[in-house]
Amino acid sequence: MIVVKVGGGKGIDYEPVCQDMAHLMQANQPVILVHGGSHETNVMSEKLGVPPRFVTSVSGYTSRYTNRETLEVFAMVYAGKVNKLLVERLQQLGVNAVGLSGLDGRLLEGKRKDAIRIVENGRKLVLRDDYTGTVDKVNVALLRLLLGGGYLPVIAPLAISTESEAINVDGDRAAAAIAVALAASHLIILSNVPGLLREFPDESSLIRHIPKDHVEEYMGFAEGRMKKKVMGATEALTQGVGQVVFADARVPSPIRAALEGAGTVIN
Amino acid sequence: MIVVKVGGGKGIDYEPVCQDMAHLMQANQPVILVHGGSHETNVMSEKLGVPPRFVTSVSGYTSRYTNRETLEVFAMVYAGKVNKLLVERLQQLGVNAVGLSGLDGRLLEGKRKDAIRIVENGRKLVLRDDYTGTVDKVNVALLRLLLGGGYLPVIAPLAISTESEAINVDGDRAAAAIAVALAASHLIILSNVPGLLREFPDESSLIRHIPKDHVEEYMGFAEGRMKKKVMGATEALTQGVGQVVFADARVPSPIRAALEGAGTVIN
Amino acid sequence: MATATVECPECGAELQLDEGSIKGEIISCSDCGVDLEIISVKPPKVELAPEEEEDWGE
Amino acid sequence: MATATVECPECGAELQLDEGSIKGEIISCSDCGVDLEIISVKPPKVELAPEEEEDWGE
Repeated sequence: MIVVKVGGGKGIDYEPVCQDMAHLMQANQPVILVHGGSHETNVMSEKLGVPPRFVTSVSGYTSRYTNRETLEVFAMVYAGKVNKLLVERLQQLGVNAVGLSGLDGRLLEGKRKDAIRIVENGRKLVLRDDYTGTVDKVNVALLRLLLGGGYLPVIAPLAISTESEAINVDGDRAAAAIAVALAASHLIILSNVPGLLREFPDESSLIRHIPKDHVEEYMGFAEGRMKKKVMGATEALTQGVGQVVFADARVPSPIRAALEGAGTVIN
Repeated sequence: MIVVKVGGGKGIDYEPVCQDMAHLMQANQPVILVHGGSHETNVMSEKLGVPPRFVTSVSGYTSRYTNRETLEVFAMVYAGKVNKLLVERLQQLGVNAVGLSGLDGRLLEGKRKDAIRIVENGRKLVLRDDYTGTVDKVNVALLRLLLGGGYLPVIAPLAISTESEAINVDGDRAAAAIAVALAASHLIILSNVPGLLREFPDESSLIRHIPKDHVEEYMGFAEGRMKKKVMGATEALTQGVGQVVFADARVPSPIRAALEGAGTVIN
Repeated sequence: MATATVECPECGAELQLDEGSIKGEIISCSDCGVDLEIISVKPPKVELAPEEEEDWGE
Repeated sequence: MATATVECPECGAELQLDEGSIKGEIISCSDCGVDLEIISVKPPKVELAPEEEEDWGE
């Protein structure tokens, strides 16, 4: 089983990924897709007069401050627009895709952060009513039920909290949790960079291979959001996922290229 | 099996419906919910500068002109916001809901209208690039797969065309098609009117019962959108659905009230 | 402005397009009565109008 | 404006709230160093700040 996460950043075109999934499906290599949508969500938030607010945690992680209003924009863009247009495109390519969010059948369940600590304009602040959280449980039975029926899950990173509230979760961590739950052979994280770069943003400084026992040492190279991706990878490897690859979503056949080792391979 | 369609018009509060579904679920009476969202879509379209345009067919049916841009707003509101917030609420009430659109797993498949004829300012016009269509096929296997797994499908009236394009379909007709496909005992259509009224909008002129062989005779009482609802009902009855009830979504326990005969019962 | 004339694709009759006709409008041929769709006004062009299909979206 | 003073819920020390402090801000007690959250400025009120939890949303 292969789990692929495609970031929702600017300039990400899902077409090559969809084509690849169709080919892999025909070669009896089902791929579970976890998608993003952050760029679209920013555009939509602006249009709806709910400007996105990104906050940075004390230890440097950035994420979207998701109050209830933002959560609904998130649901519309991720679970509505991006998810269903991906399903539409995959169906056109003969892939029997089923679009889900983590809310559906409690596919992704986690703890909602009651309060988070952020740093803003040099001040340390506590932020409440933030609908973000972790992914602690994956409903593998639902995934197997659909896979068994010949369907291919396409998942929006929206989860359900233990108190059954919709929460915004990190797509990479969600993909990692799914990869672990399915004991996936590969977790492929595609984004608009070729992989982990020694000197960001110099794309020629690509780190080609990281032995899985030394991942922590490479954390230093990870910038901002990339830190979370590497955290997710580390977790997945320690819990049985065969291989993690950070690769480029902008190349033709991005999934197959990653399967053949293009990008930063950790195993 | 009970299939319930709740309209998305103004003033529709889904809370009583969700509560009812939870009770019925506990009484081992699963209810498949098809929801609407037209009011929300109008609000969202305005906000996004894509003002909704309703067109009327030559024979008097009104529907939303859904070009590609409108279709994406439709997908965001129906399959994103309304669908997922319903799933969230149902999960909070202990119902293991799974939200789907008709695109997912080709749950609802139909023909896209390449061109439609409308009447506007007294002119008869042909309208092309309209992403609307019929519901001709229901993927019963997917519904049974999920029901068998203990999940409750909550369905947004977005379907897939034979050419795998996302299309906007009539929620009532979709609910009727699902009821037929599942040989449902009841098809309950809830909206912000008590049922079919002899003299619309006088709510005391409720028609309590219509013998199923005489439905055609009552078409005259149906105004605008209600015409489509009655058409859907007629079709469902002729294809084996036990009973159709047009009832009020605004009363407490709307589904149970309808099951006990409150509204316009056709059998 | 000289009124535009078109030929009915069904029966070949010559038809005048009224002053305010617009693209996409359905007119019927004054001779054979078939429904025609105005494909364009300048240059004037008509085709048989697509079949009437009922039942559409929400 | 007289600076607002509060009592540290952990060690009871008396603390001055700086001029520009705002609701929700985290300050540490000058005596015992525990992290405190400013619940309100007028009237001045602090509580132990919630635990630091890592890893959040996209």
